[in-house]
This record gives sequence, C-alpha cells and structure tokens, in this order.
Amino acid sequence: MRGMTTIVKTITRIVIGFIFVYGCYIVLFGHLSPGGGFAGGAIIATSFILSRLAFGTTEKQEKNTTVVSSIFESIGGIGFLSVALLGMLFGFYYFQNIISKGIPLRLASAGHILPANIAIGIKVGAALLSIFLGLASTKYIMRD
Amino acid sequence: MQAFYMLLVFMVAAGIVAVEIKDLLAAVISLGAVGFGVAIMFIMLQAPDLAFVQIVIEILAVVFFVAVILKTTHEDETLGRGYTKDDIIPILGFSLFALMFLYLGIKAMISLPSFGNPLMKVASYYIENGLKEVGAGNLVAAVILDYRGYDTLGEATVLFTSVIGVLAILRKEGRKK
Amino acid sequence: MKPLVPLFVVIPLGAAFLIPILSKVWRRFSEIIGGIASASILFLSGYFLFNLRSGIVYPVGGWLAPFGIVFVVDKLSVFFVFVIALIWFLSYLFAINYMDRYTGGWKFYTLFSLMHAGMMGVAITGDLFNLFVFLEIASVSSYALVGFSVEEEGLEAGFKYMVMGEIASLFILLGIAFVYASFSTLNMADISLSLASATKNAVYYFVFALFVFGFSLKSAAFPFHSWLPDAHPAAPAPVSAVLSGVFIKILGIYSLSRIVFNVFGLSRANAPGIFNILLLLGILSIIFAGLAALVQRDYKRILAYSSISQIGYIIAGFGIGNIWGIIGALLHVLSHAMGKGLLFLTSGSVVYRTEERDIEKMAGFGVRMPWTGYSYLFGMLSLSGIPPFIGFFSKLFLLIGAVKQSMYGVAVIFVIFSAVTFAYLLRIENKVFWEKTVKGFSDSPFLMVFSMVILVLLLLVSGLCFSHITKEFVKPAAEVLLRGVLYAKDILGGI
Amino acid sequence: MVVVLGSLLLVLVGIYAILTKKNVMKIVIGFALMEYAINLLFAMVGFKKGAVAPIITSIPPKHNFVDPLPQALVLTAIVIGLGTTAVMLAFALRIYDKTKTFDIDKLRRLKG
Repeated sequence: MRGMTTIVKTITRIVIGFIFVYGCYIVLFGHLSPGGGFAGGAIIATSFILSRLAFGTTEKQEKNTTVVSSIFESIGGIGFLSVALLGMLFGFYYFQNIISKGIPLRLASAGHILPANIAIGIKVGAALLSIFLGLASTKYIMRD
Repeated sequence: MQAFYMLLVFMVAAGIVAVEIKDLLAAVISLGAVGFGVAIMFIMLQAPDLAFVQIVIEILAVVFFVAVILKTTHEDETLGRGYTKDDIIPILGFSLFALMFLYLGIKAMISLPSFGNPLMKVASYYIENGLKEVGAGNLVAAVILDYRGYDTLGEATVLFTSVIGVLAILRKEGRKK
Repeated sequence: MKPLVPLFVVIPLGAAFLIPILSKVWRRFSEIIGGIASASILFLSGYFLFNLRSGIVYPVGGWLAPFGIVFVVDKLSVFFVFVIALIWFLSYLFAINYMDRYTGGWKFYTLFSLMHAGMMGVAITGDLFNLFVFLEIASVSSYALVGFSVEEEGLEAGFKYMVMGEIASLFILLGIAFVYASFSTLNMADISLSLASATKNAVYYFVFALFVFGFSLKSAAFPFHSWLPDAHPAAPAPVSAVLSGVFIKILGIYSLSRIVFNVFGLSRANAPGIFNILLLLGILSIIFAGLAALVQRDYKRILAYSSISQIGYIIAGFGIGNIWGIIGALLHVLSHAMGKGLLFLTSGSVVYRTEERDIEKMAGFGVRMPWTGYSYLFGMLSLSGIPPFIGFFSKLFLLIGAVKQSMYGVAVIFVIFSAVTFAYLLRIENKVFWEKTVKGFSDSPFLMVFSMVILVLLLLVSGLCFSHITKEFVKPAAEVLLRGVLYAKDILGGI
Repeated sequence: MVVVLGSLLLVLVGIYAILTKKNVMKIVIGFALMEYAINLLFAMVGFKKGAVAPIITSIPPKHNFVDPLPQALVLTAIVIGLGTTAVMLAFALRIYDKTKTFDIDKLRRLKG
C-alpha cells in the first residue's frame, strides 16, 4: 500500500494514540458502560488500520503483521476458551462465573467478564486487522 | 415517533440507491448511509451497546468494500443494458416472493405484541437479578458474557473462522505445482 | 458422564485455536493436533453412544433452562454426534495424504476443525439462537473449504453456495426474531411449551415457513438444490465426503426434524398436510436428482446428484411419519453417511493419481488401483441397497414404513429409484474401474487406502448386525422424535 | 407496527438485490442490507416505551429498562454479519482476479 499526503499523516500522528487508548478504555469498562470486547477490539483494529492507510506499508511489513496478528488471534481465542474452561475445572459447569464478583459498579467486579472482554478485545482487534490486510494488501501475501 | 419514520424512509431510499446506482463506490457509500441510519436507530431504541458496535463495524465494512473496489473496478457494467428474456424469471420470482413475504410478514406482525410493549418473560429475570448474580452494571454485558457467554464464544469463533477463510481464499496458488 | 458434555465442542475449538500457533513451530503439528482431536472425539462419542441411558441436560454456566443455554444430549443427538465423529475421523486420515497436493495446510486443518466444532455445536445445543450461531460457524468454514482450491471452478461454486447458504441463514435469523418477539424465550423446550398453549396464528405459520425454507435450503432438498452439484464436487475430496456425508444432514435434516417434531410438536396425526408436503419434497428430490445423475459425465457431480436423491429418501422417510419411516430415515442417515463418504473418498483417490474427473476420459484409470476399485464396488452395492450391506436395511425400513401407511406408490418409487441409483453408480464403475486400457498407476498412499477399507468394513459389519444397531441406537432416537412436545417436559424437568 | 414494516421493506430491498442483480458486488451489498435490516428488526423487538438503556448506574436502580436480551443477540448477529461479508468480499476479489469481470452472466457456473 502507498501512504497518503502530509496532511493525513500529521493528523493521524495526533489522533492515533487517542483512538488506541479509547479502544482500551471501551474494552476495560465493558461491564459498566456501553461497549465491551467487540466494540473496543474493533476500535483498536481501526487505529492500526488508520496507521497502515496513512503511512503505507511495504510487502515485508504486511507479511510480518499478518503472522503476528494471527498469533494474537489464537492467543485471544485460547484466552477466552480458558476463561470458559476455568469454570469447568474449578467450579461445576462450563462457563461458570467462579471469579469473585467484587463490589458492583467498580472496575474489578463482575467476575470473569473483565478477563473475557480483554481476551475478546485482543482477538477481535487482531482478526479485523488480518481481514483488512488480506483484502487491501498490494500482493497476495498468503504464500503460506 | 416521527423521527423513526423519517429515518426509515431515509434508509429504504438509501438502500434502493445502493442497489441501483452504477458506480460501485457510490453504492458502498450509500450502504454506509444505511448502516449509520441503523446506528442512529439503535440509539433511539435505547441500545447504546449496539450503536457502538454498529458504528465501528460499519466503518470497517465500508473500508473492506472500498479496499476491494479499489483493487478491482468502479463500474457496474451490468446495469443499463436493458432487460432480456433471461431476466424475466428472477424478476417474476422476486415479485411473487415479495408479495408472499409481505402478506405473511404483515399478518404475522399484526399478531405480535405491539411495538414498544415487549413480553419480557426471560428478560425481566435478567433485569431483576443481573446485578446481584453477575455483578455487572451493564446488563447487556451480563447477558452476552455470563448468561449467554457460550453464544459469545461461538460469535468470536465465527469471526476467527472468517479470518482463516479470507486468508485461505486469498492464497496465491491453490495446488502445488 | 455429565461433566464431559462440553468437550464435544471444546476439543475441536481448542484444536482450531492451537493449530495456527503451533504450525509455525513445526508444519506437521497441524495434522497431529487435528488428528488427536478427531480421535479423542470419536472415542468420546463412542463412549456416549454405548453408555447413554437417558438424556442429559447440561446447563452452561450453571444457569437453568429458560435463562441460560443448555446442552441437550439425548439418544437422537448422540446418534448424530457419533456419525459426525466417525466420518470426520476417517476423512481426516484421508486428508493427511490428500492435502499434500494443496498449499496452505494449516488453514485447511483449522477450517476443517472449525467445521467440525460447528456441526457438534448444532447437534448438542438446546437453544435456538445458539443453534444459529454454530450453524454459521459450520457454514462459513464450509464456504471457505469449497473455495479452497482457489481455481475458477472452486471460487464460483463457493460464491454460489455462499449466496444460497447465507439466504438460508438470514431467513433462519428472521424466524428466530419473530419467535423471540412472540414468545420472549429462546430455549427450544420453552418455545415448544409456549407453542403448544398458543393459538395457531399468523406468526406460527410465518415462522414455520421461514424455518422450513431455511433448513431445506441447507439440506438441498428438491426446489432448493441448485447449489449442491456445483459446491460439493469443487471441494477437495475429504471435504466433499464430510459435506455430502454429514454436513447437509446435520444442518438440514437434524435441525429440521428437531424443529418439526420436538419444537412445533407436529406428527402425522395432527398435521397431515405438512407431512405430505415433506413427503412430496422428498419424492421430487429422489426423482429429479436420480434422473439428473444419469446424464452427468463428471465423477464427483454424479455423486453430488446422488446425494440430493438420497437426501430425498431421508426427507421422505420423515414425511411418512410413522415409526418405521423414521427408523428408516435415521438408518439411512448412517448408511448414506458411510456409503457416500466412501464414494467421495474413492473419487479423491482416483483424482489424486490422475488429476481427471471426466469419466469418459479416464477409462481404465482405476484398474491399477485395486483397493480403490473394490472399495468403490462395495460402496456402490451398499448405496443401491444390495444385501447384506447396511444400505439394504435402511431402504427396507423405508419400504416397510410406506407400506404400513398404505402408500404403495411411494414404495414403488423407492424401489425403482434404488435401481436407478444402481444404474448411475454402475456407469462410474464401468468406465473407471473395469475398462482395461491404460497402465502405470499404483494405488494411493497408505492412510487413504486405510480409511476407505475401514469404511467398507463398517458398511459390511453394520449391515450384518443391523438388528442390534436398530434396536440399540436408531429406535430410541426415532422415539425421541415421536415423543414430540414431551421433549419439553424432559428438558425443563432436567430429565 | 409501521416501524417494523419499514425494516421488513429494507429486508425486501436486500433480497431484490440478491435475486435480480447481475453484479457480484451488488449481491454482496444486498446481503449487507439484509443483515442490517434483520438486526434492526430484532432490536425493535426489545424496545419498550418510556424505558432507558439497560445499564445500571446506581444502586438500587431507579429506572425502567428495555429488554437487554435482543440487544445481546443482535450484537452477536452484527459481528457474524461482518464475518460473512468479509468472506464474500474475498470471494468477489478472487473471482475478479481470475475472470476480470463482476458480471455473473459471464461466469460459467453462477447461472441458475
């Protein structure tokens, strides 16, 4: 992909950190306010996509990013699955919420919802970035 | 209530534009307009979670569409070349289907509980006990990650599947030479 | 036994998540992990099949029936789970050698495991929306697998399949929206109770029409079949075997029968019209696809049309609606899964050596592949209903069902189209395996031959002890369906 | 009631595109429209007049809440929709790559 003009690059430099932090906030406060792993993960993915679009990438970078994001995707998936299995190993049922509920309306509350949201956030962010790279990259990156 | 009607009219119009316009890029922009209409609708329906996800997903979908169109072609060369004999069957089929669908759908809608008065048989349990049992202030999060967390695992897996599917379809060579 | 239920979904999902990471360490890990997963699932499902006394209701997350999602493992689901696990395991073994010809190995194994997880999820769920989600997992991975060869044929067939499949999925989602709007619950048992007490208004018919349309599109019954003869041949052979063998049955037939019998609580006694429609769909599929298969020239296309025709037998068996018909239909699910799986694997074996699918051009190619040739012969005999293979007994039960319901015309059609099945399968046998013109091929690698031989043995063994299989596994499954709305009492009462 | 009818009309626009349009991208756009419309219809099912979003901000909660369950389901459906759209776009991209056209009349197998 080629990059864009200086105006776009400058604005992107200013905005991109905020978008990323905002995505993280949405993920972390998903159990208290609107949002959650999906919305937050998608926002994080947009920040990465914005940087790719504004600054452009080389073929090598695209390839490396795809490998890294597919690893993160699997990590997110395994993380979520292990949250689910935690209930099965230490409680009675698959997906049982066995982590302590904490004080309602605080950040550290609602048991496994927070770790599950983080895992989903990682997974969704990486997944959407991979789809974007697959569809928009200059060459077919997937040789194997 | 007026706002609902106006938005719906706008969305149906934008949808028709998206389907009928010749330039594919413009069609995608119209699709984006429908998507943002849906997002505003979600806000009016008191569903901020959905509005969040819809806006972000809408942006990403438009980015994906534009990425594909930039790599292929802008123009819908199939439009504007008149109708031939072969087109009659799909159009007739669609009209028949649309009539039946609308007839059954409207009859079904009339016998549903009226708009704005849901039954809430299961949901009232979530509203009463959600905070106590799960500890999450956001009841939607309580439903998607605890009461129905297994669905969310499935949903994350669909996204994972589609990523692997996209990467598999975009391979350069299918078979080894 | 109850704590083991989630493993049916967790093991293939975990394998699918692990393969992308570990395949970067060593390429062969992808095959090993998937193989371990498929073998353990086969073992687990066999354990359930032999030891399950009554149904199990497993509340996910500890939330009871109408509030959370429940897994329901009764005799019917365990039967389907075993069929999936069996065919999946054998086509997996086949794929290890076969996929050497393709690039992108780990993607294939990931998608294959995901498809399996989706089918398992559909088979054991007791919740309508959850069924939709897992149906989408299975469908999306199957679209990608059909296009896996990334050649023109695969891509176009995959796109067409995807258009049809997504229409079906979205209609099912619309149906779920209407169900939720009118009953405010998603648990299938709870819906069934609400439906039983509600009056049959327009919502009832609209939802029923949406579900029947969606699921018969997924199962490729007659008016909705047009995607299957393109999609199944375009896929790599092990995928075709799974798609034709179990995929259309679990997504189409299993879901449809669950919804018709257990959720809507219909039976031939209280809704003869609907059952006649099912019977008609089945008969039309048998006739149309059977005749279409006679004039095809492509090895895998003949088998694909044959799948539609055999799916017609299954739907007609449900349409007959008495216990014999349903036993015949379920037994035919088993026999067709093994038989058609076997035939698609033989096609893969021939294609692996010859890279050719037109039966006119590959005359005599199979003569040097004795294992493949004899496997094809036995698979053909079973599918066209020759004793002592299992295919004979499944068609026999269908016949008995039709005769007991005094539908003699239907019985005659069953018999005639058994002969037609034999005729079109014999064309392949004749052209590919009997004519001796070309020399110089050796048989396929060991694992491919091994999986085909195992399937032949299974066809024979299950045919020889059909009465035991029918009594122990199939009849209880048929009785689950015939219990109708009593299903709801079982689930909500926790069995 | 008329509101729900509007979203059914949007579903029909999507089906119209899928069944009668000859362009691969238009078919994909039709699917996206149909998904939006069904999601919207599903979200309307849970709306309650005079109620607020189901987010508890104070204990004990003061307000009357709308139904949270359809919102959770639609959240799932939206993400599934994006996934299927992405796979479809990948198919479209590769079909163009192989045949240099989006016209399904010119593609061999897509007829019927």
